[in-house]
Amino acid sequence: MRLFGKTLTAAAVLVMSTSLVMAEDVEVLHWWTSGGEAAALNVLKDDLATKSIGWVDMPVAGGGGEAAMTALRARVTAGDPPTAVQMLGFDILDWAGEGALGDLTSVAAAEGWDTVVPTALQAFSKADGKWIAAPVNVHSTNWVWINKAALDAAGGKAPETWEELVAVLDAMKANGITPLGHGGQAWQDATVFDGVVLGIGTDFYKAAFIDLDPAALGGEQMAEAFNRLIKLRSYVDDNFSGRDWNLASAMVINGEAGMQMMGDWAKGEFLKAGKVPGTDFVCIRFPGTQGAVTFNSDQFAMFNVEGEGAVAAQAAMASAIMNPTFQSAFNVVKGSVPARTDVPNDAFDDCGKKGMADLAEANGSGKLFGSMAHGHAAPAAVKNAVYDVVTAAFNGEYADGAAAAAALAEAVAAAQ
Amino acid sequence: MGFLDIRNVTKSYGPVQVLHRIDIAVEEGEFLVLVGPSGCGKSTLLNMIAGLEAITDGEIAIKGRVVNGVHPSKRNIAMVFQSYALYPNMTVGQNMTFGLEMHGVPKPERDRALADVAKLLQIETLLDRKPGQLSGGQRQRVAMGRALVRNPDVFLFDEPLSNLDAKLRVDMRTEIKKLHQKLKTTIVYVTHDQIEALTLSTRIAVMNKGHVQQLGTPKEIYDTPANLFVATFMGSPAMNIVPATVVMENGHPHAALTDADGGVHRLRFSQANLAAWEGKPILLGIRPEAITDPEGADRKSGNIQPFSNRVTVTEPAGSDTFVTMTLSGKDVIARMRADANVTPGQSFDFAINMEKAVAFDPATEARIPA
Amino acid sequence: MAAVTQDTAVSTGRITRTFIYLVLVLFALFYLLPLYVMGVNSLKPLNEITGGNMMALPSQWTLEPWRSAWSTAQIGVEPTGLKPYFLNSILMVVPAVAISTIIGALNGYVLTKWRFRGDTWVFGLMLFSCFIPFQIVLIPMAVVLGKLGLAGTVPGLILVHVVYGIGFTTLYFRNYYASFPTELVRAAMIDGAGFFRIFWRILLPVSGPIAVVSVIWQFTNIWNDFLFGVSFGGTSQPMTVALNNLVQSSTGVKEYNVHFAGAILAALPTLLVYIVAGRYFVRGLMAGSVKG
Amino acid sequence: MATEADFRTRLQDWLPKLVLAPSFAVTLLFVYGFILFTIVLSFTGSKMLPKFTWVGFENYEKLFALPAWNTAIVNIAIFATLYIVICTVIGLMLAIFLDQKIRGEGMLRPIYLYPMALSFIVTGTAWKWFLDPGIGLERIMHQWGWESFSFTWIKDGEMALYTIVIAAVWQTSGFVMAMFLAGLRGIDNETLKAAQIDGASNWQLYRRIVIPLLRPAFLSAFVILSHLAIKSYDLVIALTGGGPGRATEMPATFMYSYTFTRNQMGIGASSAVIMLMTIAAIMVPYLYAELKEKK
Repeated sequence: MRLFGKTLTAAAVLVMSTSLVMAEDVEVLHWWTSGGEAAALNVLKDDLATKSIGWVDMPVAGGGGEAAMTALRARVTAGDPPTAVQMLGFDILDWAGEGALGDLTSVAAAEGWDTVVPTALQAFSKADGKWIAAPVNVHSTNWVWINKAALDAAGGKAPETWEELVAVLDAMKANGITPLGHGGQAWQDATVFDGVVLGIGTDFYKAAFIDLDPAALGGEQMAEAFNRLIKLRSYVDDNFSGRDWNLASAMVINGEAGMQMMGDWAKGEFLKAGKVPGTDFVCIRFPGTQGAVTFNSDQFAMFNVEGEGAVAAQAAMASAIMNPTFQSAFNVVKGSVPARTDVPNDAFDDCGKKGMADLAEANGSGKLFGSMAHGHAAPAAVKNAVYDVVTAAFNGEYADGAAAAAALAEAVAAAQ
Repeated sequence: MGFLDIRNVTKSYGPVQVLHRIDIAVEEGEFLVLVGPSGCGKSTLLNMIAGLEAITDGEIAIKGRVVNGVHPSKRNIAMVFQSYALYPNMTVGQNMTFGLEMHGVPKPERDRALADVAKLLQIETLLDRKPGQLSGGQRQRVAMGRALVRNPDVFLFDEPLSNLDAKLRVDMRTEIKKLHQKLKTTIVYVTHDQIEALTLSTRIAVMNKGHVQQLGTPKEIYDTPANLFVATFMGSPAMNIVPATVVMENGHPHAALTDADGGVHRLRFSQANLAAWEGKPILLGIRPEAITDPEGADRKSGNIQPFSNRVTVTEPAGSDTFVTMTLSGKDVIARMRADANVTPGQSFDFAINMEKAVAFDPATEARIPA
Repeated sequence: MAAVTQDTAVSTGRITRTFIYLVLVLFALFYLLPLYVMGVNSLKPLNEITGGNMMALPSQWTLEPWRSAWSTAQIGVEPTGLKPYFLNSILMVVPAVAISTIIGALNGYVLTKWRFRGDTWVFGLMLFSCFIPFQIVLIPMAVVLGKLGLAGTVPGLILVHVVYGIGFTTLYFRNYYASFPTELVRAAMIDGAGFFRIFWRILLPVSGPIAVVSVIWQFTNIWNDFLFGVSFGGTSQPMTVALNNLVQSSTGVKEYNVHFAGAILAALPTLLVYIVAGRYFVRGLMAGSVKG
Repeated sequence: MATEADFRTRLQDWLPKLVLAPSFAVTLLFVYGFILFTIVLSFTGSKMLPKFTWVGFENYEKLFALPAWNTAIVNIAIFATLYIVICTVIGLMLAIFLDQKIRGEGMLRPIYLYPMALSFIVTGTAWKWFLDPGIGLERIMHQWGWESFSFTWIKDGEMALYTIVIAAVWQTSGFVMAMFLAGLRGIDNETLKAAQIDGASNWQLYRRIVIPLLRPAFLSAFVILSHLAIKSYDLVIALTGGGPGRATEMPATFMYSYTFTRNQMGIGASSAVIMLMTIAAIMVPYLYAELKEKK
């Protein structure tokens, strides 16, 4: 409880400082507009309201924040940035590079964020040793969601290796269902590909996607990864193109499809449909990636704001985001896991508990990597270059894996 | 100094000069008609008087006041447009009093002026209608009424009758003439119709290519056209122009012509100074009504010359019969009495009133003065 | 309608006429299709949509999706529905349409009745603004709005829409006024009316048809704009941005019936404008813009 | 020139220009200033926000080396051609048909026109559904008993572009119809009667007399359609999002994604410059001819 005490004192200090200067509003740009997410954000909003800090909402939904980022660019260019902006991975560092972000180091130091936030996450929350963003959650992306009934029909054993996965998929195909529920959108293709690459080897993933080593990107292992991706394409129905991910989840939920390779946000769909983890559906790590986690993390990047009151409100908001109670409440709803490792797991379900444990383990063993598909492995330009090749490969535009690997190396080089 | 003075006025659009040093003085109560083919600059000149177009050089004065640069509304003029330019959204009454309203004339006074003019033009019953509900003749009256209400120094008319059908045009022409005689206003009137010009005006300025070709009374213009252009433009059918050579016979200058069958005719000029042109070619101008059958010839004329020629076409037109023949290779029209016994293809005896003949210098196209 | 229903001198046989009617009705169905899909599915409960035929009529009619889209759906952190954003859009669209139409009318008036040297050049330059892709002006526009202190405000948004609307409105009015007799303007000048008085008393009263075209055009463009709204709307975001938030929400069950209801709600004003003023549209186009 | 121009007259001389001046100034800044800004940007190494580090033609070289840009160019060429031709043909046909003293014209006209009033943010979902084989047309046909019916264009990289053409035609052909209808109604009836007396059949009447007389409407339609085609963005995003894969990438979507989501503003700007040049190549001759004619 010592830790909590520390947080509370820091909060108390902040409350005092905010009451000294006039309390101001925080303006928040985000794309969490669906019911559950918005409800979770409301926890934060109400928390701030108790400190007399108003919440000015600026929601911009669509495409994982693409529209929001356009709006943000206009706001920053106009010299009128919002207080806090929901942001992913390298975008945060890019904005820090532009000198547009504020400094949360004093709050972070007072609350000891350095010790509780996983190091791999800190890479995106800090720039030049300064805290610039408050992480809200950690999504891990290398999950597979399997319909229990379909799995039982296909042998009942959750696959642990690539070969077992192929066997299960084949069995499902033989049983007359679509083995893989998938939506043909670039980021979904890339999410699957993250798992495939990580399954070939954690070192390989790091070399190819984190270090962007040309040899790894164009090499034989990458060719193998593309071959596996092309193999997975054969388990997808013809109507996959452009399908939203939640519709793919629905296919798994109602037994039309056997499994979906998707981040932990998919769990919400299963829960909302009244399905129970373990009995109706099974959550496993992408076969071959047990013990390793690719993640993405929603963070609130704090922009430079003018005036003492505004800065104080911003600090108070950052503090509130990092509050363990909020972290727990929000992530239970969102399906992700808290961005700090010291949050009690009581409120989480089995998959959530497993996710928290995996995160802690991967963090300890150095197998926690940013997800390429979700912009946490490489900057946007590289990410999109990877998207281009992965999507093309998934749609059968390359003769074989080797050709795709060569194209990937070339595209990444061009984007850097 | 006249009532309306146009002094050395020119107009250019960039390098193109459309009016060349126009110089006209209009007296009070005069009815000046500017006539000419389209593009001759007559409307431009009118617009410059109105102030609708800027004056490039020279000056225009109304009642002794130079009005260059003065806003149209401050020149105390009124204008009747070709399309009448009635405001489609206003009633006839509103149309007519709009100008007074703009000049801040109080309502009772406007109504009085309106009533007077409406009575004069007999359009009292139309005052509440919109222009769209009026016939062409009614619109014409309203347009004039709008000008009259203002009681301006000068009336400007821009081809006001050209949108009317033939019958109405003649009626309105008479009406305008009556109005002018009654009100004694000063009018500048633009038309391309030479009959309007001759019937209405007290003076005519015939214009072509930006120049005033001739300025004079209708009679001067008709009888002694300054040049070939004026001669052929004014009068209908147009004046016959025939190439001829001046020869001397008995000490008098004669015009030598060839008829349709190659026979040579010599017609004596009344104009003695043409002796100087002996042996030279000229253009002989004779109005159709100066070539008649012998019985129809002008008794008062002292110089009727007979000659015979073969007739090509006859055109009975009710009151007259027009006869076409060939003289010196040109078609020539003669005007006979309606009962003249003329047959196409036959030879016929004509009488030419050489007192009315004019001669032009073929090189300059100017009339050779007497 | 007299001017519009002026008949052609063409006469057609019975078979031809049947064929013509058939084609016309088929195309009408084609045009109505998306609206039908939206309408029908906005009146169904969600389970009927995910299970059933998208063309089928609801077996259980419900207005709940409409109520939800209007007043209770989650747009941001607050479950406000589209209602408050509707007002934002109105506050932005009405002044923007009015200002751009008036400026366009004045410009058209100057360019046809008060011609000066180089006026066609000025007009040509202004016209090109119709054809500029809006994505490219986003960043420089943000700089300018920031400098003016108008970023994220309704007046800022109005400014943007007026700026990129006057090209079109000027075009419309210019072509319309071009066929308006210049003699009327001259008559009014002689009558003593000044620049604004002529415009106000003589031209404006007869500008109805083209004003309708201009208003329809501007209203639909501005109402439907998303890019400027999301970038410069700040916290007073227009309806389109809210609709996008409703439809594009990243996670959670997609309530298609609510989405469709919301979409129709968002489109209602423009639909209304087309239906009410549409009959003047062809007349207005006839009165000039096509000749451009 | 004027010797005694009074103040009011001089003011009247200046007023028109004063009235026009703000619009002109605004256009200079917000259109030409911004175009200039974009051109400058395209020669810089801007990534996330504008940065004025000069890189010469590097962005253009990169741009034309990108397969996606070449796809976009090919796509816009196919799309624009089909879109303009089909819209014109349908618009003209509907206008001619509607002009035959049709009963219910008052009903049909708004139906044809209304798609122009709707943004694809509104109709996008409905279209996506309709074209989706699993939910839309294909499934309906199957449910209605036509089992062999297949319509999977939107899922097919080769054919997806044509679904965009369909939706685009849906949106604007009615508007084009209105322009042609206005043109038809503006044609002098006596001309048509004269042609009929000369013995022209209906077909000849339209081909030889009416359609040539509609030249201004054709030109207006061409200009409006071509600029809509080049600017088409909402449509693509709503229907295919540029997919399957990047099969339906268009210059407008390309430019947007490089400028705003890929943090390669320099390349985005260079693609914008190419787009502007294309638009100018179409518009400038048209404007020149039109304005010269009117002088």
